[in-house]
Amino acid sequence: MSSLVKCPHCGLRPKEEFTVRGEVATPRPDAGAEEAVWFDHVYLRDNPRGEHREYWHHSGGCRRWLVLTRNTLTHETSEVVDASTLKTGGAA
Amino acid sequence: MTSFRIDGGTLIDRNDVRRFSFNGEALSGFGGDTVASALLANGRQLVGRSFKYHRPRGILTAGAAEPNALLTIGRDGRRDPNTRATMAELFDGLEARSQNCWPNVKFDIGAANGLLGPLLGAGFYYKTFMWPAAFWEKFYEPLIRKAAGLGRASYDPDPGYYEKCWAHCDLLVIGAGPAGLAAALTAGRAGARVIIADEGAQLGGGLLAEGSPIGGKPADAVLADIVGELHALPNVEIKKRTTVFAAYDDQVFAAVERVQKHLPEGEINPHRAMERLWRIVARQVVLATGAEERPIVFGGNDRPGVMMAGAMRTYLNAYGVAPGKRVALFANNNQAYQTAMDLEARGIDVAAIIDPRTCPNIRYEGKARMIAGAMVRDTAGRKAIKSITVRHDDGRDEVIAVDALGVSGGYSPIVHLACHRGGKPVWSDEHVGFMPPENTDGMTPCGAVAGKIGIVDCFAAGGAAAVKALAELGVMGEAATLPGVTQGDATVDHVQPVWSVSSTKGKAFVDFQNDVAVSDITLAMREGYDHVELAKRYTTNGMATDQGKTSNVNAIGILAENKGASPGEIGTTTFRPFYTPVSFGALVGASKGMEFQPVRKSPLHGWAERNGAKFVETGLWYRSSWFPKNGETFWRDSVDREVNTVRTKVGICDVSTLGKVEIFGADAAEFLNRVYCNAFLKLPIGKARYGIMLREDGFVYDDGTTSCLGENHYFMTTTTALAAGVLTHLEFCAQVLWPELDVRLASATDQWAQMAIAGPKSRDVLSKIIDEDLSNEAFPFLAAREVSMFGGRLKGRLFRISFSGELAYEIAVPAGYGDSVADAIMTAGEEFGIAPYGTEALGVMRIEKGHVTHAEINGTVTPADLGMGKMVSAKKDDFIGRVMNLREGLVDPNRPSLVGIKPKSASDKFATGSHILNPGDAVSLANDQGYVTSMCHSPTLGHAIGLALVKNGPSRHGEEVVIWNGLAGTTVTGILCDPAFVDPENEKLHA
Amino acid sequence: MRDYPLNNRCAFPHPDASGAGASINLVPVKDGFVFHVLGDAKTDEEALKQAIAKIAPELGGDVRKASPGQWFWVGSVDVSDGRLAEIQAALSGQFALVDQTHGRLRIVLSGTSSRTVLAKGTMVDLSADQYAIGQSAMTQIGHIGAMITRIEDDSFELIVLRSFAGSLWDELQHMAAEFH
Amino acid sequence: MRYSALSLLGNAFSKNKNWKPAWRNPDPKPHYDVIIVGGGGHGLATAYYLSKVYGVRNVAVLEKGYLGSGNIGRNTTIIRSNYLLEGNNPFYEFSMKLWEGLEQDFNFNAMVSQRGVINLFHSDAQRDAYTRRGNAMRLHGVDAELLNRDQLREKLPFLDYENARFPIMGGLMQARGGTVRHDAVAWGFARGADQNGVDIIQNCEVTGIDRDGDQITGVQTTRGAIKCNKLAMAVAGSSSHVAKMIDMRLPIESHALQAFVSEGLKPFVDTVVTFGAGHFYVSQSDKGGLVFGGDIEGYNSYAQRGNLANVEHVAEAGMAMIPALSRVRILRSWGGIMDMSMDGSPIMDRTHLSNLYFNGGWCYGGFKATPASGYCFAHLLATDTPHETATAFRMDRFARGYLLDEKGVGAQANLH
Repeated sequence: MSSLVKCPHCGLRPKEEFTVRGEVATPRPDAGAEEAVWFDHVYLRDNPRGEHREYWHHSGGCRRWLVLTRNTLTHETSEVVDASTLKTGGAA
Repeated sequence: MTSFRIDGGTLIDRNDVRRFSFNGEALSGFGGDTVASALLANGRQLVGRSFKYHRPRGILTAGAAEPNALLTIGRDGRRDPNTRATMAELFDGLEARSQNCWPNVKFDIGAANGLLGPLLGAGFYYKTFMWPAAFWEKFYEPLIRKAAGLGRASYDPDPGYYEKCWAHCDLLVIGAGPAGLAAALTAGRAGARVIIADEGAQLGGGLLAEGSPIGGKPADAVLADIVGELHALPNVEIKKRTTVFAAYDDQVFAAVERVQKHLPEGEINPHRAMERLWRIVARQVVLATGAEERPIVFGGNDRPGVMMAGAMRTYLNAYGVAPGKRVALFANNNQAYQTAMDLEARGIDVAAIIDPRTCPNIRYEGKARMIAGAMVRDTAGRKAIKSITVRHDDGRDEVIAVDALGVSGGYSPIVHLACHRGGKPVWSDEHVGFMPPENTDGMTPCGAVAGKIGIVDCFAAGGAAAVKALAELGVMGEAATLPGVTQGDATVDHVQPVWSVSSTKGKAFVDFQNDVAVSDITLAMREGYDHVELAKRYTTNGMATDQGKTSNVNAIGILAENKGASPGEIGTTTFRPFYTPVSFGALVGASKGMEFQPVRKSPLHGWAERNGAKFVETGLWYRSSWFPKNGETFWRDSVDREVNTVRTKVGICDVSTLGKVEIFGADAAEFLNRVYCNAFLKLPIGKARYGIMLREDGFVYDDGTTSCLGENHYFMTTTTALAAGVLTHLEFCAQVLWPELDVRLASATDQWAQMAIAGPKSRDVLSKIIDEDLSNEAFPFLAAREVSMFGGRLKGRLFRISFSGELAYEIAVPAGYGDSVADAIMTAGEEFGIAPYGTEALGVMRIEKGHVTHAEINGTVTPADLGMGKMVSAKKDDFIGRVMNLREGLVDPNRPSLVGIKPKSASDKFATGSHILNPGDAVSLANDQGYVTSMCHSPTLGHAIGLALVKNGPSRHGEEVVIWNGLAGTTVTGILCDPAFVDPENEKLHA
Repeated sequence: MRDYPLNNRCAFPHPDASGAGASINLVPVKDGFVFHVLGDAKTDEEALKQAIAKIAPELGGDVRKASPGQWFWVGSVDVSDGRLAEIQAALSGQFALVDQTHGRLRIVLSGTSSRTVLAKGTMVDLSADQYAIGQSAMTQIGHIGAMITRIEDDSFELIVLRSFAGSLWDELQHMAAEFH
Repeated sequence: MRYSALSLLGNAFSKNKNWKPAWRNPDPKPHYDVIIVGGGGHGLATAYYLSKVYGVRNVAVLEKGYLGSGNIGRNTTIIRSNYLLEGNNPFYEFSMKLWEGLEQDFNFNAMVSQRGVINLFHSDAQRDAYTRRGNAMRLHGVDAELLNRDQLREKLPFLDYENARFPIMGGLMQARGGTVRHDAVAWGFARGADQNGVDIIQNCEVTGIDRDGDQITGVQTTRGAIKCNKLAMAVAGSSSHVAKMIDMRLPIESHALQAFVSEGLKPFVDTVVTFGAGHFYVSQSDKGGLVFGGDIEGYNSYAQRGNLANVEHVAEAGMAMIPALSRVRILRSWGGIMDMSMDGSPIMDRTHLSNLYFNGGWCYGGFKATPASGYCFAHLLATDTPHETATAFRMDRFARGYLLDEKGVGAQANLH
């Protein structure tokens, strides 16, 4: 789904309305975590060929951060959720 | 020149005579003609010259695949180079010219290249032009480049208007031939939202060229019935002259509609688009793009007069144009026999039908000689075909005089759109062609693109495809019944692949436009470029403007034949967008010139204009940069005066473009404390604080002030440049990192007109319009709160902050009142000598004060680099960027850090972007000490000053350095110093 | 200076030229209010409508969803600073209310070609069966962000940031010109 | 067979029947001193210099498709050395010097065309940034010139100076920058390496990496297992994919970048020009097509294709710069996969495994770097020390905080 994104709040919208940030990295480490853990979080990526979870911001619409599960080979998106659900586990 | 126009022609209107010129010669045609049909009707078969050898070329096709007949149409800003004559509709006054020939198409000096043929084989340039080395640049390359290209583009601006649209449908039918029409009718009757698009000026595709009745009715009447019904269905949108040129992810299809390209200049509506880009979102697609008839590769197969057999039929039946007086056909399939019958029916002499098949299974009752098991080996003639040489199955050659040859080497399904999303076409021995990929999710190929031949089969296939596509949408449909073909439909028979004729003597072309001959492909193989992609890249086969529509499959066949493999094993090169070339104009739409990007205007824009501002683009904004007065003509005169006015009296500056964010919520303070590197938890109500925001990688992102306006209510300002970025970053923090915090963000940039009032008299001015006590005690430095103005008639927000270093305030009022309030401040300040100042003066004053902007905050600096290391909280256990900011490379004492810099001699000047060297050091990157980030002339100090990032900068105040500007060829001796040139003790701020 | 004349200046380049055509009509909305209401992500629209009905029934309950927990509340009457403060206070806690009357401007585009004109800018499918009267979408018209609300069959209200209003106005004029 | 005008003439007389393959097509041997994974520009260049300069000839280049099927064949062919940072600039200048002697060196005309590269600027801030950059270039002896509007007008009269949303103020020119026929670079290096004994093995995909502790012993491929003393990765675009075979995560994301070519035109644009108020760069090929490109698509992708939004975006920027493009037609777009690193600069280093060497993360800049990348990687492979111009491309620079961030946008791959 790289031409259109089905925003869970706004429905089908064109890529032009979104800003992509990139891979959903490891969760933001705790304040006290080692520098190496932070380095991993800030810099290292799985960057897989296939299913990929990534942040898209609906900057031209509802301004919510979304997480897309999208295939980097086929560009098919299997899931779009509000990014806040990553942490809360519930609906946004 | 004799006329080749004969009777009939379903597309032309003989009452509508249209005059046009070809290479300056006045000719005429009819409404409905293409330029190609009109040229043929006038007996003009020689229309252009080929790319490399400048061989004479004629019209090969009647459609989008045309490789030869590329003309330049129109003049000045309306000049279209490389236009396919077969697609360009004739209009009155059209001007067409041949390309790539000098002095003219009939006598072209460049044709001498043909004599060098053996030297100019595939890849010849890779092997030569290397000696002597200097000759390449000076001699060989200019020569090659001069020869490059086909048409000449205009440098004049295009007066046309263009636009882009979105469209939505349940079913997109691509192609309005028999299959597409049946599909559209089926889906239309079922009530689905249908878009049917076709590149032609009229719907019909193959039906337009059909000379025989269908189900007892003339083909054009059948077509008229179908089109009539489609027009009557409100849920069917018909797009003629619309080429669907690319398929993108998620069923988004790009199409270009040639809205007014077929109109003479006088009839063009300037408010309507010349071309319109359609972005079609389709739930399901029926692909009915048809098939391309393939040429056969034999000696002299490029001679004018050699034409596709199907194209001949189109010219004959749709345009009433005879392809010649005495025609031969060379075909390995049965379709061409239909052409022969149609030619004969119109009294055109068909000399022979040469068929490589030994016993073609064909019901042909015409007069022409059928020569089975034979091939056309070569052709003769200079600028037009005079004869063909036929090699019989017994090895005997026979010369037959003809003035036209129709060729058909089988059919290549037009699978492009099915392959744009990565699908690979599949070879079919049965169809002798590459078929659409098996898995075309959401797209149903039907008709000729799926290997069907004949109108009746295509009608049926289209209906069935639509039923299938509708079922995917949960809609029941019934395939539209259309008339069957009762007579004249040539029976379908096997196609015998003929990739190239082996006994050929003359140059046999595979790719007409790029002049790729069989010998080039075999040479590429000999040299190891035998992969289909390497062969393409080495020979340039398929890389011309037609992208190999008529050449690719033959090239693959030749590769296969020579490798002893099947074409399927060789595979195709990748089908990539666009199907046919698309103008920049269509893709740009209205976003051109001053409308390239929208303009953002401050609410004080009008006020600034009235005060004579000069504006400068800052991102999308226009900001006032200075305000010339009293005949000031040099910008510095104005800027110096503005600075002096602020430093000694008072000035007013529009700062509305700063990003502004309202922050609410029970956890707003905690949130701010985490996004800024300095402490924010205890900011009292009514106070503003300067803050630095880091990125998670520890470098400075942006700076600004945030004020606490009430319990759980903050107001943040960001820099103009990063307003959008900061808001997005804050949203990321609030929504992704800490959704558990109660924090709500609202952009308020546009709500407020915000003005900086700066200078020793600023309090006096503001006191005249603000109802409240502004004394230092009542409203000290960094106070921030809502204030009543004009006797309670207006509320605003007042902040005592200063970028200039003077006693200063920023006042924000609802945007609509900005204009009036700015006027009021000007009036109030008149007695104090107030003047508006712009971003230039603002910049000078911040440099004088040593304040940083994005000239210094360039994404690679830490707070410590900017002399603000102490602001980074050591107490907070978490904020964005805390840990990465501590990395070895970010605390390296050798990092370039902020210093002031001034010339040793007050009269010396230097430029931003100059580098710093130690005196006596050699000029080298290794000796680079840093660079000047900002500079200005300081009217306060009377000489140039600057800020710089210099290794160990802060410990080097007073040191002499070299300010090196190699670009300008200047060196200036400078002295490093404290970056605060003016009022380092901050006395003015607190006054 | 207390009596200095204060005018609320319109941001549209030609506020009085309606750009009327046979099938298209473009009119700026000069009066009324736009409030940006911020609840938390879990607040629902019903709660907001009830709160409005209770606190400020005179302003009408025309709320348009911008985002989860966020709405634009619009109306055609002018609201004084004092009244605004009262409403803010009454809503406080559950809802934060930001006055955007000056920051976000309204334009009404109407006429039989209005949907065709908007299709030149937005991807949102505005056909009648997909986009009912009262429905809103935050979207982009060309390069400019805007909220589109269908107010009648052939009539749409657009809300646009003030700084972009001039550009959007000009773009709509261009897009509509062929219908004049 | 040495290529020359004479050989061309001789062969013309024999109807071009006697040309020999440009390279062999060998089966893999059981063991090599060095296996280079990736038969693109960088891998082939590495093999060429390894065999030519460092005398290491028992080398195989493994390519999963046909040679040059990666980014070497799908870029906009621009070469330049107009870099800002001390860690980058000498490397790219080294590359430029290699380009300048390349054809004589490998006896293959790759049509290196030093027609100049001009970066336009539209604001004081951009001018200042280019002044800094131009001076950094000059400090290293690289040619750079700051052109004002009038000088620019003389060179590029067809740019939009009159009706532009973002008026052009001037440009930074590197006269030695230019273009090269991209495919020919791969072919030239392949032919050169082959002549030095390197085995170039096409249609040979690496499917696994064999290791013994922290030692690589060889690779599994679609053409069987092959052993090696040293393994070198030059698979930009697929770096993470290959690294995953040894559970290595990289500071890299893969992104698709579209490039475009117009229909062939008579000479129209003579230099390489880049727009400063949007992402667009254009040059004209020796065949007459305008070759141009813009930004990456923005999302991770291994599909070699892009989407319409970016096509429009690129076209808009192009026409903002050159209004006369309106009636020029775009012929074709294609897509390459870029290794977008977290600071926008490449990585060329040894790895945590003692005989595995990594070369990747080239972002948009891989093509122009091809010769130097090959040379320096060969140096690293042969000597186990970085080449003097490539000392900053260390793997650990991210962890240590010595970043090479020319754009200053930080750890977000798609912004570089």
